[in-house]
Amino acid sequence: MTEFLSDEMVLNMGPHHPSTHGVLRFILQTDGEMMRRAIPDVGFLHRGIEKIAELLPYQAFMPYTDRIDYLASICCNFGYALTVERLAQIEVPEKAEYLRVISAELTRIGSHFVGLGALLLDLGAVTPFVHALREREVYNDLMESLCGARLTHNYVRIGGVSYDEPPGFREKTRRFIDHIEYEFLDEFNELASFNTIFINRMKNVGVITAEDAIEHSLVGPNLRGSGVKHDIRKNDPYSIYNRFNFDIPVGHGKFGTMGDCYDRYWVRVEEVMESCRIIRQALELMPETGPVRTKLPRVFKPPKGEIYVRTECPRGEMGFYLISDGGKNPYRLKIRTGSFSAAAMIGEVSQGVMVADLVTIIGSFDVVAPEIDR
Amino acid sequence: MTNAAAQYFRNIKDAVRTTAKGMKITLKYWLREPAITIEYPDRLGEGRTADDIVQDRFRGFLRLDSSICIGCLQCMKTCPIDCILITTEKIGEERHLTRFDVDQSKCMYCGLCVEVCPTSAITFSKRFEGACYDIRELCISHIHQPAPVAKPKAKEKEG
Amino acid sequence: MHNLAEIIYQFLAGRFGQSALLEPVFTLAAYLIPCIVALSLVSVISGLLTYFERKVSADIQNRIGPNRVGPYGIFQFIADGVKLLMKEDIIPDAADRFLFRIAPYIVLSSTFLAVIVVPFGGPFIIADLDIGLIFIVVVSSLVVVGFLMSGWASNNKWALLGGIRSAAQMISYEIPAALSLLTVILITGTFSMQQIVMKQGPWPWDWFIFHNPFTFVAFFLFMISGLAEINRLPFDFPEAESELVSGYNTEYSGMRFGIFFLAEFANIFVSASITATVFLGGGNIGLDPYTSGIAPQLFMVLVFFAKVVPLCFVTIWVRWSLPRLRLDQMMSMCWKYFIPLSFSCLVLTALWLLAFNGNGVFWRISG
Amino acid sequence: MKISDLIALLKERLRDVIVGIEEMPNNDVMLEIKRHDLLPVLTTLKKDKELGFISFTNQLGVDYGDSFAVIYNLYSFALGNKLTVKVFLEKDNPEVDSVERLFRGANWFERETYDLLGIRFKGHGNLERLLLPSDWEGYPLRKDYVYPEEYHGMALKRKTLFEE
Repeated sequence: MTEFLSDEMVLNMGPHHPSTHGVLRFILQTDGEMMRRAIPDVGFLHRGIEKIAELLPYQAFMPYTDRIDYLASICCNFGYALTVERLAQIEVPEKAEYLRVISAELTRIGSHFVGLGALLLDLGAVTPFVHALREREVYNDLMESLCGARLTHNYVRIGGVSYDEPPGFREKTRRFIDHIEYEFLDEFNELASFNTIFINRMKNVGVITAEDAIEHSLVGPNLRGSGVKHDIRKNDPYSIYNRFNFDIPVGHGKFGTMGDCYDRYWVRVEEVMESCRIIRQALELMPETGPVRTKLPRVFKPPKGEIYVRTECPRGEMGFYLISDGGKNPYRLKIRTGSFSAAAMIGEVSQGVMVADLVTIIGSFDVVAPEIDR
Repeated sequence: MTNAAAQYFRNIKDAVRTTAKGMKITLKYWLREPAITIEYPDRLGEGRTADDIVQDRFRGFLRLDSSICIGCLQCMKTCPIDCILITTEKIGEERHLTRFDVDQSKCMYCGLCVEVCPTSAITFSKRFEGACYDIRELCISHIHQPAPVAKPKAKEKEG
Repeated sequence: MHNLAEIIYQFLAGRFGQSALLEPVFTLAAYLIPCIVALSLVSVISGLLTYFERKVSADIQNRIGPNRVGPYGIFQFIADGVKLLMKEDIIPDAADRFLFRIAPYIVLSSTFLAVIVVPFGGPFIIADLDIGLIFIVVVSSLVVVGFLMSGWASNNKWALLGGIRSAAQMISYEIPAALSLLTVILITGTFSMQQIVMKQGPWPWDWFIFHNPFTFVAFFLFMISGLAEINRLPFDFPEAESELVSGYNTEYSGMRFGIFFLAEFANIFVSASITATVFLGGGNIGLDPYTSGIAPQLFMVLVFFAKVVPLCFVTIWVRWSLPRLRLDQMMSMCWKYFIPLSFSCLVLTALWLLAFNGNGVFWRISG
Repeated sequence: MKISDLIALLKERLRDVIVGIEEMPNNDVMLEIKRHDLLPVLTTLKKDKELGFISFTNQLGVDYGDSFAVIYNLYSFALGNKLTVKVFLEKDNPEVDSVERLFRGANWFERETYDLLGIRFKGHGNLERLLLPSDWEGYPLRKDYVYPEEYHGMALKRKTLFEE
């Protein structure tokens, strides 16, 4: 009887809802516009990538890492290649390292553009989204000229990268990041980030304290948005990131409380600028010529052992726990992704907010459904 | 009290100012910026085809040069999703390729087969328009009648 | 009172002669003809507005927009209409079929009722009611009934939320909209739309927007609350596609959805024409709308549309520039900012009229 | 902190419970403990002022054939060190204490491990399948898992086009 008397309404948000960023489902318990709870229901995009890894040789798994986070496929390639290389102690040529860093940082820019744009789209601002995607199109062309694919790049190989830079790549990349840093972001901020309506929608919504963020295993921009200065590229440098000079942007309550949606958003905007800085330095330092790939035996068998390698992906730290039994397939590969803990966190922070705020919170975490489900 | 009143009017001012700024930008785009859309597929411009709008390294449909294929089956073995099927038969003295099918509906264009090919017999074309009415049309046979395999040169065999 | 119906009636009576038998036929024709003409005109205008909106948004976003049907894609809206007509009309099983069916017509008819008192310039007004402005305010709030109906009848929680949101929003924004219109009524002393047009002049300093500083503010207040009244971004809560899927029209398909769509764009036109009439002098070119010849009368129509089209553009432009507010922010914006401001505009205009003997800022120029 | 120092520190703090401790590649330490020690050890690791492994970065289950294992990856902001904690479980009764109360972020990780490997976590508030449908049979990441042919009448494998 109480069931009927309560004011609660159960709303089914997703899996095909416009603002759930892929196939993500939330079961909302609402009281009119106010929400009591949002229970995330994930798994619609579960493809069993970890099982596939056990069935495939080490090199053949590389294309599948593209599909972990399709918006930032190079970062996933990079993490996996790094894991295998560290386990098998493979040296990577100097030039390949630079190409990896440049492409990974370009991917970070491209991925953040989708994240920022999609958040704005969820808040009803269509034009900034299209403008962000317009710039992502330039990035897509750059990556296409580098490796031949626009979305699932599959560029990084164990022991190097698949292609050397095409002619004119440096010039085009430099022009792209100059445009992003000096022109596009200013305009984007004026159009969207500093708009009063946008700020009011974002500030003091979905506040996560630093302790909570650590407690819930948040990573990447979501963790930094809460004011924790932690970036794998700085704190546990991999590849050649220690050669570059860059800052870790953290949230500091730019307009509201520290750790609100606006901080998470703003951290991403600043990360785009930092990525531009890294790319600019890498383009300066990158050797003109040189090998880009170490030859591996056709049947590649890393030594027996276990290793956990973390890399900084656009959605936070991506960890690969690899167990090798000395065979030609991985024995077990666990992929820890940023969106996974972020999706769990959405349910926690969305208690007692409005339905419209849930959309903001989902967008501000920048979750990508395949990365949650893998 | 005065603080609150000042805040009240500052809110109005801020809202008007930032809205005006944003609208100025959109107005600028409306009046000035040209469209960047490529009118695929029928208005690509003079003499341009779909192949011209993709970059040189574009990973499109797989293409086989059967005259230099040595039938080593490396591409078939390395393919993560088994979308290549090759059979060879010994007809007379020589090995012949009797079948070289690529299931383009399954292919994920990862490029592992192209990288592994010792003679660059299998390469990417720039073709990407694969829409068809029957999925079986996407299973492309590259060999229609048995063709003798090329002799591997000694040097390439090592690599 | 002069209006189109009377002119037609007199024309018919003159042509066919007076008789008791024909009189009801004439009356019917006199009222039906302008209605049909105006309504089809408004339908075409709102169709063109959809084209306009798509083209403007495309330009803002570096796209091309509709470009395949007709020159520059101008007939895209006709193709869309035909497509919607041919679509299957799906009514959900659990829906309240009767309410579900009539809801779009209620929305559309309340929009078109408002067109009756819109002066298109010159004598072209279907009925110049004495209570014209009040009539518009009253009729436009009927839309809420349609939205609530469609939200409820769909038997879909998202649609219901959209319907409730629209009720909350439109009833709230009715107040600032009506109050800012009242500032002009203080000056004119009449509700008749034609009278309001005639009391202004052809030049900008004759318009009520520049009558005094408070009508200037009231103009913007009306513009913005008009946006809320017609559910346009940043106030498109009843639809809010990223929150409520598609709000009240989630379950609608085919031409029923098309009718909602048509009503939305007709609303833009109506809102713009009210603004143009009340604040920007409508089709006034300094001549009497009834006695001058047909050429000046048509020029009046041209002037009227020259004012309406930019206002429609502003509505569209705002939509493609701004994000959406949140429901509670929209409410607090209404009750904390719009209603106090419009009230003070009303009172201050009254004081202004008292202090300056009913004259505006530019009374010396405008005479 | 250097790896050797960390090993010494851990040996001092957790003298009685360590089954094995060794260096792992990539600057990591592998700490092996017994099943019933898991919760106290992780509590010490987290609460100890000097260690401060407050960040729960990863958790996974492994099927080693003759036994299961649960592996926890922790990170200490204070030390800047990673730590891998490993617990072996028996094949026939894979059950271990839940650390969900200790690290709130472990909630979904444990659900996922339960989902894919069938390792049960004692004391977990909501131990249900996370990724797979709730009526899915078997635990896919186990080595003896047999891939089903169909699910509710839907074929799970597409016939290859080569068979034509």
